[in-house]
Parts: sequence; structure tokens; C-alpha cells
Amino acid sequence: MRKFGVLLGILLIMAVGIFAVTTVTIKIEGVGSPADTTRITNFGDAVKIANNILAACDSPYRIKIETTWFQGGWDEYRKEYILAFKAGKEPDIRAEGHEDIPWMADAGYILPLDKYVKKYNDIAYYDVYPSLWDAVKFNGKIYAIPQDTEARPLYFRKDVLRKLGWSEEKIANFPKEIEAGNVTLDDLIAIAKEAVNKGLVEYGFLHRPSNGGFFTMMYYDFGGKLFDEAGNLIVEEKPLLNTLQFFKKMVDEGVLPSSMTNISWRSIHKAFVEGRSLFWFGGTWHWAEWQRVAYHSKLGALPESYEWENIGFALNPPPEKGGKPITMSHPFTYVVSSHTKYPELVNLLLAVVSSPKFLVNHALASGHLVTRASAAIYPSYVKNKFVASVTPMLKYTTVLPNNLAFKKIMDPLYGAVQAVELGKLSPEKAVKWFEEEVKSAIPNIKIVK
Amino acid sequence: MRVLLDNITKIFGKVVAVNDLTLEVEDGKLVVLLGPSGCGKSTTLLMIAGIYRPTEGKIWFGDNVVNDLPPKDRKIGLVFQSYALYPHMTVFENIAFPLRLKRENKKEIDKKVKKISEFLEIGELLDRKPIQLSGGQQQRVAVARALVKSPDILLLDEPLSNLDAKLRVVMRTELKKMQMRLGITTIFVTHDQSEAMTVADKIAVIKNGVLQQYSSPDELYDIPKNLFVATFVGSPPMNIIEGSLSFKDGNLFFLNPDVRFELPEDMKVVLKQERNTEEVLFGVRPEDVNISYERSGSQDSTSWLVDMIEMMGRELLVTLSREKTMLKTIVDREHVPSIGEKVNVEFTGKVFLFDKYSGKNLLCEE
Amino acid sequence: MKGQTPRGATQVIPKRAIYSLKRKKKKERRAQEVRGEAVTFSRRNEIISTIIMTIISIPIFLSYLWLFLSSFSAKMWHGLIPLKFTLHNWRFLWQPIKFGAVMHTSIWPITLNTLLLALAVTISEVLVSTLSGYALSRFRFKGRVMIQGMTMLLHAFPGVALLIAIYYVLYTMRLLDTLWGVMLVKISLEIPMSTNIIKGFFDNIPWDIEWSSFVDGCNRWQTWRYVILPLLKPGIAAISLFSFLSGWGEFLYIYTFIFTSKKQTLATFLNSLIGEFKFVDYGLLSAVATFYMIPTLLFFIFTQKALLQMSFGGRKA
Amino acid sequence: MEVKTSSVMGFLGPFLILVLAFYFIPVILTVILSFTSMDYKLSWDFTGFTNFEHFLTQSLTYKVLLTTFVYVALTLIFNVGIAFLLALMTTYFTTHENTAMFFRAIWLLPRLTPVVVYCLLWMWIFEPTQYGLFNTILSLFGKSSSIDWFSSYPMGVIVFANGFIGASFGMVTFSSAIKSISRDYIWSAQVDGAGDWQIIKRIIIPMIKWEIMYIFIWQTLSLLNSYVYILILTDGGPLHETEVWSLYAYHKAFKYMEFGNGAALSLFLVIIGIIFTFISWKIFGFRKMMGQEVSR
Repeated sequence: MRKFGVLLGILLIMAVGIFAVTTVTIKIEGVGSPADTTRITNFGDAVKIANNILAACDSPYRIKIETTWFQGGWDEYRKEYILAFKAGKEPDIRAEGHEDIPWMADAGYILPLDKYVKKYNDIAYYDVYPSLWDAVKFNGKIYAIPQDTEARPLYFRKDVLRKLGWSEEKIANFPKEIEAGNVTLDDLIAIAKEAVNKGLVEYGFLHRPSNGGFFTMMYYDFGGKLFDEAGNLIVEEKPLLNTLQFFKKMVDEGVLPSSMTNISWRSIHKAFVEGRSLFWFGGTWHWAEWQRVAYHSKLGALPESYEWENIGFALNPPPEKGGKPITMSHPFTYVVSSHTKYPELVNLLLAVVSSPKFLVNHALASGHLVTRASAAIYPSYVKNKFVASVTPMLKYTTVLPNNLAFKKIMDPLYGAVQAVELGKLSPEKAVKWFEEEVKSAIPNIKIVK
Repeated sequence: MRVLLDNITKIFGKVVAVNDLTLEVEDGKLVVLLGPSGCGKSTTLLMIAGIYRPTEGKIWFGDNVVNDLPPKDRKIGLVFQSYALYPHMTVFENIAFPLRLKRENKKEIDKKVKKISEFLEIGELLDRKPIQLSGGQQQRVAVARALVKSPDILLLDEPLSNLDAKLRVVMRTELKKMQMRLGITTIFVTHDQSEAMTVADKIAVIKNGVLQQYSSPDELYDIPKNLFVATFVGSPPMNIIEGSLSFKDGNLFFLNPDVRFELPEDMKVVLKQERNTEEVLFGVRPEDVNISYERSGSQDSTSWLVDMIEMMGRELLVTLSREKTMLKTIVDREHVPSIGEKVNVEFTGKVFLFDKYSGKNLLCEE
Repeated sequence: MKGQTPRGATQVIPKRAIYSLKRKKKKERRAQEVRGEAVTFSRRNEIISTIIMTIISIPIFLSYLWLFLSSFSAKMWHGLIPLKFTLHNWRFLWQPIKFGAVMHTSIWPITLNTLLLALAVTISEVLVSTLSGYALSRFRFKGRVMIQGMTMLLHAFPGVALLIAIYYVLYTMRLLDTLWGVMLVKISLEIPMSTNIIKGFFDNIPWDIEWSSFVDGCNRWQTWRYVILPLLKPGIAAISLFSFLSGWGEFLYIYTFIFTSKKQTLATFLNSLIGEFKFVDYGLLSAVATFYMIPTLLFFIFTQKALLQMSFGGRKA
Repeated sequence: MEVKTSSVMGFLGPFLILVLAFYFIPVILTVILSFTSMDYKLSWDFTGFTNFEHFLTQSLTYKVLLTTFVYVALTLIFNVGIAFLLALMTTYFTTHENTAMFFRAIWLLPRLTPVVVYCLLWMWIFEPTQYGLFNTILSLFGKSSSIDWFSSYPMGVIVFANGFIGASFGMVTFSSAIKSISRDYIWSAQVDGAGDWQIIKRIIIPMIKWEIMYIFIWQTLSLLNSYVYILILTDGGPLHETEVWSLYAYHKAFKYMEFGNGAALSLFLVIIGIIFTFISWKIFGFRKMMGQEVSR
């Protein structure tokens, strides 16, 4: 009889346990290049672990996820969130470039996460690189969880250099020479010109066809700053002019197509993987993208061995000898809607998805770099030759400013580059045009002559 | 200018609109093309105007074949039923339009427009737009526009049909007077036989694209060449009775169960004896049917029933019937029959005989 | 018989008639034939004008041809002449497609969304505009002229200028991110026009017909059903056609007011395929686009003659 | 029929509610919004005339104004011109009704095509590589290098793309107008001595001038307000060369999240719309327009 009573009691508890379970749906949205989907798909496995944890803690909640991969530009991605938020249709978790944090935080769209970062610090966040925390802070509060980072290397075709008569050794040393400051941007142009003139390649250089951090990186490369000592947004005229002159020179020398900004991404990748362009101002994720998307008209998706054989990567050289090379990181982060109904569950999920396994999974699949020291020593990560080669680049990295108004500088900068390349404006006039645009968008901006 | 249509044929797709038409319009005459709608008369006019090109045959203006001459070079004036006054131009501009196209100088244009508008008594209307004019005024403007360039030939396509009945009668007389004064060769298309009779020097009756008869109005009325012309011309139309011919005692009779009529002597001469039992159509115009109220001695008169009486103003149109035959007659108002009354009938004037199958007038031998 | 279309004939026919008037067509053809018989008619001018028309029509003609052909070919010579037949581009019909590493959802739910939106727009637009058209044509009441003037005014500025404000209205009505919301916006945008069209048709139905049907013993409903509706059909057909096509082709409002990918329609789906990353895979795009065009093309084939006979614009007598 | 307001409302109710909700309220909201500094925070902070001062002092505004003017003028000339040409050729010069139908049908197709598909077609037509239609055609004529239409002739691209859609509307209107001109006028003009050119100039054009005027006004308004095609095709670029007013407003609002500024800019369009409507009432006569339905 007692046995029966115990059994009944257990059954009762189980029943309560079972019936009390509520499954909540957490919506997640991501964006990025077509190879970056692990940013979102990682959650598929993470949610299982999170549910196990919840079960283990006898929590009455279980999580179900609903994921969306956004197709469209950054502007649309932003607009979508604002309108969706107002409508209460925004996702709970959203992958965002770090530079979007300021306005989202400012408008109260996203949740400060300090509390949760502290809560899960010991299991998930204790070893996140500190510089990345800086990138997700606004007014001193943490608003996002860093998700990945990367570097933007200069890719080059080894096979083309070989045909130019470079020795294997010279090719192998090329990145080191750049790092040492022995190769300048002008040197690159000269090499590219030689290759084009010899008919080895169609293009000397290719760069991204749409607005992005690359153009800001080049401005940094020419010594440009975006903040003065007081932390106010500024633009420096001289580096800007030099940057534009650099693009102008590439076009004038015939090593960059003047219609660069109108070539489709697909054609660009195709041209580079097929060896029709010597240099490509890319990002680490492209290495993975080429392996996953069939750009090559004969080989399809590239085997990694082909990449190692034919493609090299280096830092972006300085404009003058002895200068410092540069790269740029654009950390991606997860932000949490301030209207989420389940901040606890969401943060549990984020903590899980921040575990080394998932970070590495994403990094290797998409050619990004991990955000945590413990992930960086993950066996498969360490073994990965590419990751090992690009990680040291982070020493030279820069980031986009976390500033509300920055977008209003970025757009005219891209416009000015485009104008110069198309020959619609001279670099000098483009600078003027840029200044007008920026001043009208940010009336109190300081332009350093 | 003399106009000669020489074996003109016009085919639209599969439809033969005008079939082998030959017609001569003498200089200075007014010729009417008469026929029911769709008979090809307008097509003929438009060929003369140069709007259509004849499929076969030649059109002569004077001594020239004009088949390939575009309308603007034919020296013609054309008035449509709708008048086709350009609504965006004033009356003056409308009339001046042909002259302006010829790039005549302004003074000349002014002079000519003034002259023609005075001639047609529309001098006060020159500043108005067509929409502000009455039907009759519009018609005059259209005529003025046609005449202002002093054409050799004036073409009128149902010019009176858009006017109300009273005005139509007035205008047709005026048109005729005008034509006579100017002495201009005129071709006039209409479906209204009475209009044709009043204005024409000669009338061409057309049916299904084929010319039926081309003669003066008198002749058309008196000697219609066939049943179609006979019934088309004259109002109310001729009575047509089916029957047969028969010789008896040297006299020629038209016979039908209801009618027995001895044909006049002159007909006998024309018609050969062999036509004894031939089936024919007998025609008599309503005005030639006399009724009397007392039984006369004549064999031919038989008693008919008065079916209907229609008032026609000065006269009455009476419909009579007997067994299978109907007759219409005109009676003056002094002798009004009443419906249901029995009367005797006499054919007093001219009678006609047509071939039942070809419709040909048996009395006109060709 | 004059070989012309009498002026009256074209005006008697209710404007914007969708139905095919065989008789009228015949007449028209005849009128055309007749012109060819004119002395002034110049074969040379006809040939020249045909050549000019052909040349200016080349972009349209070739681009639609290209759309169709490239959806079925693996390779195109100079982007113009198909070299190899394939159904590969049409694979989205039976499997979700993969673009880079991104999986797209199956096309069928998206197509269903599009269809539902188009049908909902069509039905509600016909209902609302028939009601209001009837009222404006048949009733004399205070403010009638004002309302009519208003339909004209609304007609003059499309709602795209009001996008932000409409967003707020939808927000207030809790209709953001719903196809219902988009539908309402669409209808509101188009009813001024369709009301005007329908009103024109009501105006063309003489009172006498209605009265005589009453005299003949019809009740209001029967009058509506047997007398008015048949006369109204062409107008309703016209509205249905245009509202269906506009609902089917709608892009901007869905793009702006819909956030959930489940509620995508073919327009936004196709746009996302073109995408910011400009992965222009013309083969696949043209197949999806051709698929998207099917209803349009069907409508087009069946009604183009009638469409072309519709007249727009107020003619001042 | 004199009727009670209540039964009128039964018929007109749905119409009025929709119009109120999606036209009147939005217009009022737009007016209010244009006096706020609403941005990505979506809050209504009133700032008086700041937005108007802002865009009046920007040189870009004047550039956009000019661009808009050029765009509308060119597209108008293109599409009304082509429409008239097509209407004339398919009704006046062609005797084969089937040929005429074919061409009219072809030109109607763009209007029925979904926006995105239509833009796709033009992306291909102006594709900067040798695979684009125009570049292919050029290469057939021996031109070896491809033209990057989108950056070299962005205005041309949008004028063409919009012109080809707009033309069908004018074409159908003009065709039926020309067809309804009685043959008598043409014939009588021929007899009066007019050639083809004279007939077109002196008879056809004056007789369809209402239609021409109507199409001009209508097209101007639609061109001022339509930016979707430009948004998809060039997005206003390069260097704002194709940034027309309505797109400018859209960008302000939905790209930079300056909703207040965007509203101020679209208010300008609303005002132009109203002015144009009044002008057309003046020209066509309000009552007359009421009597005769006008559409599309």
C-alpha cells in the first residue's frame, strides 16, 4: 500500500511536470553573406542543449525556435527591425553588426545585457576578448553578445604571381613583406599593372561592389581618424583625399574596372576564383564561401587544397614604406529585443550558443574568427590552417566606430569612391561633395583640413 | 466637267460593293445616285472623290483617267451627310481650310471665303464654332467649304439626311437652285427617291452594286426598267400583283383569282402571243387605281373590301383587299370610303408588267 | 454602306468594355480593310510605320522572350539564344532552393499567399466599389459632388507618398505584418478609381431600363439580378482584372509592412532572390519570374483584345 | 432619387471608411509628422519648421528637384511621344488590324507585369556585361566594349524603364480617341487637299487634344509619385543622379529613419498632387469631369 502510494506520488509529480511544461517560441533573425547561415543554424542544436538544461532544472519551460534569414541590404534590415518592433513582430534575438548597437540601444529597442553577462559569465563569457566587449557597449552598458569577428585580408592569386616569374619563396614571403611594411599600395598597383599588361588577368584589383567597412578601412589606412581627443566625430580631409586618389589611381592605371560598383557579387567572386583578377580586397569569410558556393565555372565550389595552391592572403599594405599594414574586424553580435517576453530563456540560449563548440562551428563554416579564448584552443579550430594563419592579423585590426551618426559618413564616403571610380568627379571635387553631404546630414561635424 | 465611270468594279475583301458600273455625267448636270443603303452608291461617290481606288475600270474626268489621282488633286468638293465640319475650327477656318492647305495668300483666302459665304448666306456665322450652328447652317458651311476652292465637280453624300423633314424640302430646292446658278457638275447620293426626283437631271438607280437604270426622273417614273426601280421610285410604292397573261378573243388579259384586267392595245403589240400562260407581275401605281361605289358594267371591276384608311394630308391612302390580293390606292378627300365597305376598282392609268423571275419590265424591249 | 465605323457605334458601347464585341471587331476590321483601298493610302508608309514599331518594340519583345527562354535553358549564347534545354531552373517547383548556403522556403505557400492577397483585393474591391458606384450614380444627396470630387483628388496622388503615415494607421489598427493590412491599403488605394469606373457603367444604364423592369414586374432584387448586373458585367470584369493583377503584383506595401517571411509573396520572394548580394542567377530568376507571370499572361492572352478596346480618359464632347 | 442619409451611408460607408483611414488620416498624419523630428525612435517630438528649413538649406534638395524635373520631363516626352506614335501607327497607318493588335498587345504587357519581374527584365536589358540585351545589340553592330548603362546613363535607364510602362496607357487612350474620329473628317480633309502630315497636324491632334492633355497631367502626377522602379533599379544612384523627389523622401524616411524629414518631403508631393488636381478641374471643367468618368 505504501509502495502504491509512493508510485502514485511519483506519477503525480511526473504528471504535473509534464503538464506544466510550456513551450515558448523564440524568434531569431540573421543576416550576412550566403555562407554565414551558421549564425542562425547553430541555434538548432543549441536549443536542444538549452532544453536539456531546462529539463534538468525542472523548469516548466521548453524552447522552440523560429528562424529567419534576411535577404536584402543593411538599410532594409534596419528598417525592418524598427517597423517590426513597433508592431510587436520583431525577433527576440537578432544578429547585428556591432555598429548598429548605438541607435538600437539609444531608441530602447534592445535590452542591456550586463545582468545576464554576469549571470552566465562563468560558463560562457569569462574569456570573451575584451576588445569585443568594447564593441558592444553603448553608454557603458553591454547591449549585445559578440558572436564572431574576422579580418579583412588582401587576397592574391599565387598562380598569377608565378606566371609573373615570382619564385615560390618570394610568393610565400609576400605576406610577411607586407606585414613588415616593405610593400606599399603603390607597389601593389605596379604588380597588378604588370599582370594586366601581360594579359595574365582581366582585372588587377576587385573590391566590394556595395557600401561596407572596406572603404572606412582604406581611410584608416591613409591615416584617417573619425574621432578627436574629446571623442567627437570628425573627418580628416587629407587622408580622405589620399584615399580617393588611391582609387582614382587604380582606375587610371587600368587595374580596377571603373564600373566596379556595378558588378554583381557573383561575377566578382567568379572572376577571382577563376584567376581573372590578381587581387581581391575581401574578408576571411570569403575563404569559406568559395568552398561552399559554386562560383568557379569548371570546378564549382573550390576544394580547400585548390585555395592553398592558388590563393594567398595578406594584410592590407600601408600607403608608404615602413608604414603599418591594416585590416578591419566587423564583429557580429546577437542583440535581444527589449520587448522579449522571456529574457531569461533568451539569455540561456545565448549562453549556450556562445559555447566554444558553436563558435568554432560557425567560424570554420563561414571563415570567421571566434570570440573566446577557450574556443580559440578548440582542437578543430587550432588544426585549421586558415584560421591559424589569419588570427595573427587581428594585431593590426581596426573597427568601425560605434556612433549613431557614423552611417551618415559611411554613405557619402562610398558615394565619393563610386564617383571617383566612374570618373564623374575628380578626387578633389569628390572631397568637396563628400563634405557637403556630411555637413548637411550632421550639421555640427568637424572637418579637419 | 464631264465624269465618266467606265466599267467600275469595287471589291472589299470578298464583298462586291460596286459591280461593273458604267455611267456618264454630263458637264454641268446634277446626277443623283439613288438606292437603298448598302447598295454601293456611297462607294461609287467615294471612288469619284478618290478616297477609294476602283478594283477594276476607269474613272474619267474630262479627257483624263483619274484612277491614281489623290483626292486633293481632283478639283472636287465633297459634302458628307455628317458635314464633317472640323469642330475645333471656326466656320471661317473651316471654309478657309482647303485654301490654306493650298497655301494661298491671306487676302485671297479672305476674299474667297467672304464671297462664298455671302453666296450661301452664312456671312454672319463666320466666327462661330460648328457646334453653335443649326443643322441647316452646318450644311451650308459644309457646302461652302466644298465650293470655296471652285471645284470642277461637287460631290454630295446624303447632304440632306441629317436635316429635319421640313428643312430638307427647303434645302433641296435651294441646292438645286444653287447648282443651276453655278452650273457645276454635281453628283448627289441619296436613298430618298422623292429627293432624287426633285433635284436630279438624271438619276442612276443602284442596287447591290449594280446599276439598274440611268435616266431622267420622268423616264424613271414612266418607264422603269425593272421591278426594283418601279417599286423604289414613287411614293406610295407601286402595287404589284402576281398573276398570268392570257389571250382570249384576241385580247390580252392579266389574270389572277382576284383580278382580271384587259391590257391596253399597245401592250399587246409589244408582248408576243407566245406569252400566253406566262406568270408575270402586274404593276399599277396607287394613283392610277380608282375606286367607285356602284357596281359598274365593266368586267374588270370587281368588289374589294376597304381594309384601312391612312390620312396623308390632302389625300387618303386606302388599302383594299380581296381574297389573296392587296391594293393601295389614293383617294381624294371628297370621296371617303369607310372601313369594311365594299367598293369597285378600276385601273385608269398606266399599268406595268414585269417578268416574275428576272423582274424585267416586259414592255421595254432592249 | 459606307465602310466606316459610325461615330456613334463606338460611343454606345460602354466604355472599358471587357467583353469582346464580335460585331464591332468585324466592323473595325472592315474599316481597316477599307482604308487599305484608299487612293491616298500608301503602302510605303505602312511598311515604314511597321518597321518603326518593330524597332521600338524590340526591347519589350526580346526581354519577355528572353525571360521565357532562359528559364528553360542551361546556357544562352550572348544571353539571347538558348543553347541547351533544361528543367533545372524550374526545380523550385518541387524542392526548396538553395542559394549559396541559404535555403529558401518552398514556393507553394508563398504562391498561396500571393493568390489569397490578390483574390481578397479583387473581391473586396468589387464589392466596395459597386456599392459606392451605385450610390454615386443613382442617389442624389448632399455632398455627392464633393465625394466625387474627392475620388478624383485621391486618384491624383497615389498613397506611396503617405507610406509613413499609413504605417502608423496600420500600427494603430494592429494590422502591421498582416496580409489583411496590405489588402486594406491596396483596396483603399484603388477604390477611388474603380468606383469611378463602375459609376460610369451605372450612368450608362438608363433609368428607363430600371423603371421598365419594375413595370414588367421585377422586384428590386430581380431588377438588380436580371437587368443591372448583366449590364454591369463588363465593368466588374474590368475592375476584377485590374485589381487582381495589382494585388498579384504588389511589392512595396508587402516590402514595407510585412516582416515575417512566412507572409512573403512572390514579389518580395523574387526581390529577395535578386537580393542585396546581387547573386544574379538569371536562369533561376527567370524561371521564378516566368512562374510569377503565369496568371498575368493568362489574363493577358484572354483579355488583351478587350483590354485594348477599353477607353480611358474623359472625352469632352 | 432623393434618399435618406442613412441609406446612402449603407452604400458609401465602406468606401468612406477606407478612404478616411488610408487617405485622409495619413494626409493629416503626414502634415503632423512633417513638424516632428521623428527618427528611429519613432517618437513624436515637435520641432516646428526645422524639417522644412533643413531641406530648404540643403543643396541636395535642389539637385533632387532638378533631377525630378529632368526625369519627369524626359519620361513624359518619351512615353507620351511613343504612345502617340504607336496609337497613330496602329490606327492610322496600319491597315492590318492584326498587326495593330499585336503591337498594342506587346506594349500593354509591361503594365500588367509585376513590378519586380519588370525590373528584372530591365536589369537584364541594361546588364553591364556583354550578356545584356543592349550590349549584345551593340556588339552585333561591331562595338566591342560593353557599356555600363547603370553608371554611365542612369537617367536613361530609369526614363526607359518607366517610359515603356507609361506608354501603354497613353497608347490605349489615344488609339481609341483616334478611332472614334469619324472617317468623314479624314476623307473630307483629304478632298480638301491635306496629306498625311497635314491630317495628323490639323485634324487628329486638335481633335484628341483633351486626351493628350489628360494623359499629360495624369502621367506627370504618376511620375512624380512613382519611385518603386527606380528604387529597385538604381536606388537613386550613382551619386544621387537618379534620386527623384519621391525616392528622396523614401530614403530619408526608410533608409536614414528620418521619418519627420521624409514626411516633410512627401508633403510637398501631396501639395503638388492637389494643385494638379485643381488645375485639371479647371481645364477639363469639374462638372464635366464628374459626368464623364475618368480613370487610370
